[in-house]
Amino acid sequence: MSLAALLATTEPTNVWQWLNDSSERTVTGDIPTQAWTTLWHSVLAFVIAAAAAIPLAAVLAHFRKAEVLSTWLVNIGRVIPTVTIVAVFVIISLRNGYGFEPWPIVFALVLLALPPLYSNTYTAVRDASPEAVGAARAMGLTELQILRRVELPLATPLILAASRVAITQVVATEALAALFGGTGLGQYITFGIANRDIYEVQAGAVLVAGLAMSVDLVFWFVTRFLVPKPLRPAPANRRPIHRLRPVQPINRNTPSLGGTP
Amino acid sequence: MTARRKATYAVVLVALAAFGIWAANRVSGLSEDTQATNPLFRWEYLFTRERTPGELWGKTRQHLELTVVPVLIGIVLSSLLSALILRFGWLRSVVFTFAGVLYTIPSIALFAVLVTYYSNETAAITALTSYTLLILTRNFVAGIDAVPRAALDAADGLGMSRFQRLRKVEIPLALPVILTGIRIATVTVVGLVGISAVIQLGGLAIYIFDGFNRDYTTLMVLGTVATILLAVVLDIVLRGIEWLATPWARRRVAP
Amino acid sequence: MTGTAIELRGVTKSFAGADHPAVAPLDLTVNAGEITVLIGPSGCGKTTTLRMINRLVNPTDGVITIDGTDIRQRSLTDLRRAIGYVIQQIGLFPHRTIAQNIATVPKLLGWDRARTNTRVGELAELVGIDASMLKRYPSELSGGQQQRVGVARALAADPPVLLMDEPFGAVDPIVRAHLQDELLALQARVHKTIVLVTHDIDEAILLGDRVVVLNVGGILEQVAAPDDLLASPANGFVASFVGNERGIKRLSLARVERLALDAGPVVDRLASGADIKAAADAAGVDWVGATESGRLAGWVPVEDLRLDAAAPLTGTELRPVVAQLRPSSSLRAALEVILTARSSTALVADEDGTYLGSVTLETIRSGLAS
Amino acid sequence: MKNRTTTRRWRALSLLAVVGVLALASCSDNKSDAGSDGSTKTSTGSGEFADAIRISSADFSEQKVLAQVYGQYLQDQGIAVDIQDPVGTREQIFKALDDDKLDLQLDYSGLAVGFLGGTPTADSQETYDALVPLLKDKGLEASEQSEAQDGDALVALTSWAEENGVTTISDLSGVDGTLTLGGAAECADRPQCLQGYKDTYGLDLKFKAVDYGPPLVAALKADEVQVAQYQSTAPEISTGQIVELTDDKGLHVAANVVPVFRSAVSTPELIKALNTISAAITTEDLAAWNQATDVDKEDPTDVATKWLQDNDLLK
Repeated sequence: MSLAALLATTEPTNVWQWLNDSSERTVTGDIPTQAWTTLWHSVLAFVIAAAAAIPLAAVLAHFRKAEVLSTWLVNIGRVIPTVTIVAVFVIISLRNGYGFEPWPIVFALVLLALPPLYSNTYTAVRDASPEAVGAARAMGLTELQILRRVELPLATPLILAASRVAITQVVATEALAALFGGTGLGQYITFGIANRDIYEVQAGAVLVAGLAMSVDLVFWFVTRFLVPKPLRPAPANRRPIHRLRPVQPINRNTPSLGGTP
Repeated sequence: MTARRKATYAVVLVALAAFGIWAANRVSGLSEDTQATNPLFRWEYLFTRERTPGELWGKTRQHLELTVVPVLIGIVLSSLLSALILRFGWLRSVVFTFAGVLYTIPSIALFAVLVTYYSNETAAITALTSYTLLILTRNFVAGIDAVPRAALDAADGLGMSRFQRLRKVEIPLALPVILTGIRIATVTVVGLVGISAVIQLGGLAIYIFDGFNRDYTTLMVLGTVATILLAVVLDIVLRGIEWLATPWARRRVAP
Repeated sequence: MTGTAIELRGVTKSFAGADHPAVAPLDLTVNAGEITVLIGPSGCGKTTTLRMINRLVNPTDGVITIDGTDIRQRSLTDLRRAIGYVIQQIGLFPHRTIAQNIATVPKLLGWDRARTNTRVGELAELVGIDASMLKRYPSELSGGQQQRVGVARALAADPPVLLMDEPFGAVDPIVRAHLQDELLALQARVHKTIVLVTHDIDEAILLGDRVVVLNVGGILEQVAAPDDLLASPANGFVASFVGNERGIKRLSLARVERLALDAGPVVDRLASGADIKAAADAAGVDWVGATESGRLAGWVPVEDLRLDAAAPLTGTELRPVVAQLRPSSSLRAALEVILTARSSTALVADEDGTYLGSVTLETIRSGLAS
Repeated sequence: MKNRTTTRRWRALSLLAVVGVLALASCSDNKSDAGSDGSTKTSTGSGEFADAIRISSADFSEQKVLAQVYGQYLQDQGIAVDIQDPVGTREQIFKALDDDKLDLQLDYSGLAVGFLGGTPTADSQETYDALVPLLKDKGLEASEQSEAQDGDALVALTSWAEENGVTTISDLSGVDGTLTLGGAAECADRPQCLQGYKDTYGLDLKFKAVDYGPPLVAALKADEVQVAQYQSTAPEISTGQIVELTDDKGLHVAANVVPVFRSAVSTPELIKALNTISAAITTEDLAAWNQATDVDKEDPTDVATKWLQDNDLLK
């Protein structure tokens, strides 16, 4: 047996070998392609969710409308398992001839990102400094101007923080698409499971987690340099301290954690 | 005002209903023979099929078990972790960074990797427990952190020992945040249990995967509704426990 | 008299990383049954000093004794349970009812339920908390009520020593004045050894039997009774700290009883015209007060009297005395009366109305000078 | 202090509630029936459970029916069985047999031979003869195979096949554009699937993983895939929605239903019972079962019972 043949038949013995051996991916597709698929699904879903949730929540919060809705939205978001949504959407999509991708997974991810984005924006705008809002109103700003020039800028740090957690979550969850005929990085995981290739599964996990963390980092970077300093989310060590660094509890106002990774 | 509000609700309800009917029609498929043999939901599956109640209960129990056991283990581990964090400050960022990374690992992968080392149940419980750690530890620590400085000072000044202070002041005062953490962890795990179907567990989500596999929407609807109901019921039960356990937090007559 | 003396001998506290000690070697004696007030600017270590007494802060050096016993010889919890502790933020436990809050130390000490309940009832009455409030939670009470509960909780196990760290700092001025009066009234009944920290000189002067003025770094500047402090500040720091109105402050502190009273233009109702004239002239006023069997009955202008009658005041209608003071009246009140009275003289009578003498600006001036 | 007692009582109650939920959860034993579509586990009473023969199947309808048919019959013959939830893929099934978590499964001869590293052919007997020694190496045995076959089939939509004039697999090379093959994820690594079409037919197919069963047909209809690796007994073939492309170069191998079990549980009674069923099943039966489960949405359990009754196999 030639050396080349021997090499070709050598199965990887750890996840790094798997990642280095592109012949492992002749069927599942190369990593950049799959990463790109996962990425654009996630970003598209996030953009749709943000475009729908943030303006709506901001306007409703300004006028103090639908307060109960915003509380319930988070609860509902937490209760509905994303895996279910993907499955149901794929069936709907197939029956209507739209195929496995991308709409089912994108819409499922939109549903995942909507509640935390909506409720965090709502809370942030509602709790924006009442003194500043009062002063703005006294100076004769219209309601829309108050929203745009006072409340939204004040709410920006919290909205950005929520967005960052949401998009990270969305990327990590996109892997579910592969369970129902989708592509993307999750494919390595499902193929690995089907063929009992533990390294392929591990590689899939590493890649998805890596992409999620990269997106998290990029988002942090963008906020770091595009957002004026006072509006950035306060770094942990500059928050009011009590004993060391206080930890934010996870509650109904917590960004994301609304769905299932 | 109330009339306007009623009108708003009515419009919203009508819109939702219209959307529901439209969606149901789309889901039911376009061809008539599919409509006949495979409607969105076959009520007889739920009401006349003899095996359904037993199966449903069996799956619910599995789902409940896969939810409650990880949360319980998570509570124990998180208590220890929180104690360590509160004792050794430097652990704080280490633990939370690690837990945050853990949270980005897709659950399908975690299940699949763990099942090569452990049995299905152990793998599922391990994976699900790890997802509860971030939520639980974060809330445990945050709860204790948020105890008013003055209450601690008073407790010390009145001569409570360190342990008495923890037991009589810190934990009771952190209880609302701690219980909220447990509730959120529980509800989150209910959703995650479904993904353990990739290792032949999955509780109620088996219905969803099975239904997908057989193009049988009845099973999918049943699985979805049952999962959501389970989550809602657990949520309500835990809210009830929160309410009962913190009588002081709900009585707030303005002085 | 219950109470216990506290001694601080060479007590020092240095915090890690700080250039200067928070409390320089400090010698201080806190008398039993008195209210000793620690006062000074921010960073003077007054709170640190207070917290060293119940070992919430451990001294770097030096010895603190309570009733002659070194506090380090007692277990931390025993020591603290024997010392009442009241803080500015009150620190009530929000998850326990008012009754449970008050019962904290008795429970820690293992009292039985009956004894605890009785004690809670007593304390509620003592600090003026209505029994119906005992079942409520702290968040349902006003700030003033909460602080009363804080005091009750500190007194629960009847500790001989009470430490109070700016106890009235968080309540509004009206409530504060109330609580200060109540504390004085309470102290008159319980006679605890109280160490109280404040940054409010008026509060210090009002409440303190003795005032301890500390400078930044825990340097002891002066220990004195409030009046002495105002009368003769030890140095420029104390003088500036007590402020340039210290004469005025003394006025509110000192009482009429400490003045050497003049006889005043007051005569018995049966006095002769000559006596009346003499009394009015001696006091330099155009009126005269009258007493009946020693009690002040009223006054009348001299010109209204027929001085040639045998007893001009009998049968004359007397006017009620407005410019009247009691021995317990502050000099400030005396001054007010003098300034608004018809002439520069106020009359002093005790609770029974027995005439004691008169006060003029000169009386006050010489009284403060002494 | 009535209030304090009340608080204490509430606290005790809430504690009780927590304990109750926990107890409920921990009491639920793992062995409870959890099959979603009638794959109810059948144990023969307590005590004997450990000795029961554990039967499982791959995760699609025909396999579930097969497990039920054999299982119910064995039970009727007085042999203790425990019909478990589907295990997943063949890879997972053999792992479970290896790990002593499973005793009996119903496989397809050629596919099993291929999986175990042998060379299956289109001839049933040859393939069966190849299977037996391969199984022996793993401590497994096979009883007699059935004449019923459910081999792999490469299928396409009937309309698509007509449009493109495709009737055989070789015809696919004449179709313009890149074709995508749909199949279960494990198809990618199997010699009779993606690799086979490449090596034997020289087809350069893209591959898309789709759940086995009706989703494959849905994928064909959605034109996500143009051809799919499906089963020759698929109900959609009988209804004419899809058409099986002729395997003109003989890639697909004999795929007779064959019971595979661990030698440790082998007894003459067991083999006799298995043989009885194997002899009774026909290829038409398999297609009928698939029609019943996947199209008419009947429970595999019911389909199995009905078939056994119709064939007078139950006492």
